[in-house]
Amino acid sequence: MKTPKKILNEPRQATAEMMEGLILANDGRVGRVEGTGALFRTAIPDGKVALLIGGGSGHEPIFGGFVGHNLADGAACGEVFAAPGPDTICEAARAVHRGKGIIFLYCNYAGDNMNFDIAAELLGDEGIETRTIRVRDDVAAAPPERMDDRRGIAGAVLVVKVAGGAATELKDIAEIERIIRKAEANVRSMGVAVSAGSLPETGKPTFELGDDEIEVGMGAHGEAGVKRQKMVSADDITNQMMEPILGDMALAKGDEVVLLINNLGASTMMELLIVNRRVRQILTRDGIAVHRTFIGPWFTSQEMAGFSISLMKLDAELKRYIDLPSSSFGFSSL
Amino acid sequence: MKTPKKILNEPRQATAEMMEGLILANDGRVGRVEGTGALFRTAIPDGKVALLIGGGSGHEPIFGGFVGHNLADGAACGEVFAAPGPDTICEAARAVHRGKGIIFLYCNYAGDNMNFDIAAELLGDEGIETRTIRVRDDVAAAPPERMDDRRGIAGAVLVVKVAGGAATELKDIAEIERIIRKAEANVRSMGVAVSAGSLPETGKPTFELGDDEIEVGMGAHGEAGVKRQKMVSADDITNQMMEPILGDMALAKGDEVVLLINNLGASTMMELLIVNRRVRQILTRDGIAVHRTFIGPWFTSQEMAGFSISLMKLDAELKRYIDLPSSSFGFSSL
Amino acid sequence: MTGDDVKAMMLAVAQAIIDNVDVLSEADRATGDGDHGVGMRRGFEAAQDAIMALQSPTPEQVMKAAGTAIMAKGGGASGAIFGTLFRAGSKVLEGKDRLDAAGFAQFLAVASEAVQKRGGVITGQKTMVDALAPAAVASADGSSLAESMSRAAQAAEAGVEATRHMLATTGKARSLGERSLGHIDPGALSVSIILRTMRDRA
Amino acid sequence: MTGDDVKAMMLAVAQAIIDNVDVLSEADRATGDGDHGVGMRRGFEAAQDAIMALQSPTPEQVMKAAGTAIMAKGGGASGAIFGTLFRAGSKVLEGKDRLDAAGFAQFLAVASEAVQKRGGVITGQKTMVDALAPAAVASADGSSLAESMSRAAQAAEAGVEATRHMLATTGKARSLGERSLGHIDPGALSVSIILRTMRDRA
Ligand SMILES: Nc1ncnc2c1ncn2[C@@H]1O[C@H](COP(=O)(O)OP(=O)(O)O)[C@@H](O)[C@H]1O
Ligand SMILES: Nc1ncnc2c1ncn2[C@@H]1O[C@H](COP(=O)(O)OP(=O)(O)O)[C@@H](O)[C@H]1O
Ligand SMILES: [Mg+2]
Ligand SMILES: [Mg+2]
Ligand SMILES: [Mg+2]
Ligand SMILES: [Mg+2]
Repeated sequence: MKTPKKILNEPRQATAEMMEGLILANDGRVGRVEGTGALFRTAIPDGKVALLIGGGSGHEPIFGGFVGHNLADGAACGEVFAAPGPDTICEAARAVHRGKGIIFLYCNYAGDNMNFDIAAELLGDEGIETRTIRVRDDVAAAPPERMDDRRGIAGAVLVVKVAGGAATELKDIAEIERIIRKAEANVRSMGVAVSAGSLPETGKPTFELGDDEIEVGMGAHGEAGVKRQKMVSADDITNQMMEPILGDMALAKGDEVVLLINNLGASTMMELLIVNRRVRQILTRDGIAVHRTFIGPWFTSQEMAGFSISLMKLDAELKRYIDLPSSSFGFSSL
Repeated sequence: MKTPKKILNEPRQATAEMMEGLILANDGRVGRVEGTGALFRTAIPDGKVALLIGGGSGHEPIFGGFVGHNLADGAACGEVFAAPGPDTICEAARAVHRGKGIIFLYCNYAGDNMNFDIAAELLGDEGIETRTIRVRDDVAAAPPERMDDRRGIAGAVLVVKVAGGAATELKDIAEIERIIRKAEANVRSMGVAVSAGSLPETGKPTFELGDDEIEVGMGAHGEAGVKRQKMVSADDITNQMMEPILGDMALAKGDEVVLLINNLGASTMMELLIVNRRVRQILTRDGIAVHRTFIGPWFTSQEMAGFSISLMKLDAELKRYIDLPSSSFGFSSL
Repeated sequence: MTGDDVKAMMLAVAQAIIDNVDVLSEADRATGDGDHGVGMRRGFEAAQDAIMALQSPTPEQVMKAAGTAIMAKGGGASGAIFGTLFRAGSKVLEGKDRLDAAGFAQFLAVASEAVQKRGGVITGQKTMVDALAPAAVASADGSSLAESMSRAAQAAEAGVEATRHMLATTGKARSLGERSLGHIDPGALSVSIILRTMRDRA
Repeated sequence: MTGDDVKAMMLAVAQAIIDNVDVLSEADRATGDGDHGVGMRRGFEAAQDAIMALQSPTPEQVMKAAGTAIMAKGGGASGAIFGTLFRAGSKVLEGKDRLDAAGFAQFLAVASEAVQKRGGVITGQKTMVDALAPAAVASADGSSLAESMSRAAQAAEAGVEATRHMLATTGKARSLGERSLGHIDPGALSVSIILRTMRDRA
């Protein structure tokens, strides 16, 4: 096992220093509750339904980098690969609340679920209304009958994009919730790992993979996938990922999707574009149109090499929010 | 030497397949001259002075991913780490020309210089006017007396940003050229490599670095830097990079800069944010204000781990073009 | 056990967790994301600080301070779970100035129930519950605090071993399926370390 | 040498470059970006195709087709440089139906001058010019084409060795400074392979 080389100061301070750097990188647009991982947009209008996202750190730029215009109002960020504690979530919630309730949007992991639930209980005691939506897009994690066992991975980027637009344009929390739930219900993803990422604090890769092996279905923290196998071609890998994704979606000829290919960290854009070529061949074969394509490192797993493919089935309403201009430190689109 | 694992089909087809994937990812906004690396924006207005960028592939998303609104009108892309040939450049030039001349903006490398010069001669014979601006931002490559020996690295992203805005808003090629030259003259960069990237076609890393070594000043193709040394802390590395950058710029208290930290490929955003923290401490010490910060993988060197820091000194004119909304597959800002 | 004894015991418990940071992370590397040790260390370092700050505390105050600190600083699944364990358990000690065998058994029983509720799990799912629940049951049979703790520690240790043969059906290990077999659950190991340290101080 | 002989010779030259793809890339890995072999292969594969398509060509046509193909498909510094070499050199062969000793020497002299102009370099900067320029000079002394080619090949080989002791002051090797010492220039090695193959076919 080769120790990964990382550009850090004191490893135990990595998350705290990263937060400092992130706030500075926002050049005034994002603040944080001093000493915590609770981030908030500095320009949230009064009377806005707030959108709070969050989760463990180590996946940068998500979650903190998605606080911005037509995106999240705040983020509760934990330590690397560890959900934020209820205190952090409550601080973030209080910082973004504008009297109209808060939507919690996060990925479906035991740690996040428990901590956000505890926070929701505490906030409820303070009279702050919260609604909870959990992203469960990873088709590799469980069969459709066990939706609640599915992890949230990079499809969350698309859900946050839709949610950010809806929570900006609409006033009614129930209506906003309905749209976000639709976005969540319409997105499917699957990942593959080519090499492992490592934790700054332990200096160790989160899993071991042979020099010629890949793991199809790997999760965003190195959770086991559906199959460990020998390295194959880009087209083969893509075929293997698209089949379960499409098999899990009710797509018909003529349907439109938004496509996101997420770099887990160390893969090259070149590789992902080659994957995109194959994805499009498959979608064209099935008569499915791509309305828009996003390719980049948004939901990373430290320096893991690999990627995930996400598709969200669109209708006119979702398309509208996907197309809204949005802007944050980590994700902008016009 | 461990063979890098890459997600490819036939390695010799990597660039061609990548181009296909890139065009598809643009969802209609960018086309290419069939079978070449000559890319063009599909919506270039008549009478516009055209901005053509280009260089070797392997640095994705630059250059092809920077064709877009308020950015480049076209890109001439070569094979991995190889300047495009004159044919490709001429094809791209013809595709973007709208009768008002073309500005060639590319990085200062022998290969690029020769191939773009040959193309300029051939286009001149056809009556197409070209102007050439070469980015020479890498302070590690040569002392200021030998500006023309300096390589172009990630500072090019900022120059392209300014150039794209100027070439969209202004009509006079000389005026556009003046602004781009100012942007180029005002930008300084320096890189550091933590581990090597590799060429898809050879499957080999472009250099070897010990398990505990880094190379300060490393170029974007693995060209030697100023110093090979033992791994040190993020703050130390940043200090070592900021000193030559600042030493090369005439910055005074109260000056404003735009800051870009470029991921060479496999570094984590977490590391770069920790670097950003230190960069800002240093700039604050010197009384220099950061107008805007960009951090991300825009000018990569395949899966090289490491990063570069770029600063561009701003005046009101440059600030205006840095702040213009821009949008392309690989770089968007609002 | 007086409140000060409980304080001393819990400081030792926290130290034991901190000392085992690598063992716990390594166990999590096999089935999860490799951070269980560092997460527990964060929580229990905060617990140490919180407990140290207490002057002549009651047993309830010690346990509650520990749980609150762990929940706030631990993060992840373990922060919520182990925070819940100590916070929920502390409630049964309310108004008591000593921790005795019955109190300890009740503490574990309530803690185990609260954790299962919070986590939405029962025994057999390869979690820390598989160490905690049998420990709670076993501790009820003790005729002294020392015996209760000893039985609890022994049951927890057996519980850790039992997780080796369980298929994970929750948490990050879930997706391993068959591949989770042969590995112990890191959270269960933490429970065992906690109870073993309590026993040694009883 | 007839046009067809030149055609056969240049096909062999191209093959020799293609066969040395790894040697050339490896040399570039030491001082540059490791792609010299693959770039030269791209250029010379295109040259093969272009030359093959020529029916009873003149020597000029062969050289020009090679240079044009290399410039179009090679890319990088070497595409422009080696493209220029053959394209510029071909001009002196205009109107000649045979390649002879004088023509070959002129070819190299003009090619060398054009390359230096295009690259903005002179000898001593650790480039392919350090093989090409001495080869051009040496070839002038040949009394037969075979002897010209043999002298050129020998001088180029010596030139390659000489680059080992030069500091790079242009191209990607420039920034190596002192560290470029001890390594040969990959482009010079290409020149030597080209001339050696010509000699073997003379
Ligand atoms: N739903 C749950 N209920 C009870 N315990 C759980 C649950 N999910 C996980 N755990 C416990 O938490 C441990 C993992 O803790 P840790 O590694 O800190 O959390 P994370 O999964 O967030 O990285 C597991 O070994 C298991 O014992
Ligand atoms: N300015 C120049 N003039 C002449 N030859 C040059 C020049 N720059 C580079 N070369 C030659 O090109 C070779 C490198 O070719 P190659 O690796 O294909 O190009 P690149 O530097 O674009 O990767 C060098 O070894 C050198 O001989
Ligand atoms: Mg974790
Ligand atoms: Mg090259
Ligand atoms: Mg864990
Ligand atoms: Mg090269």
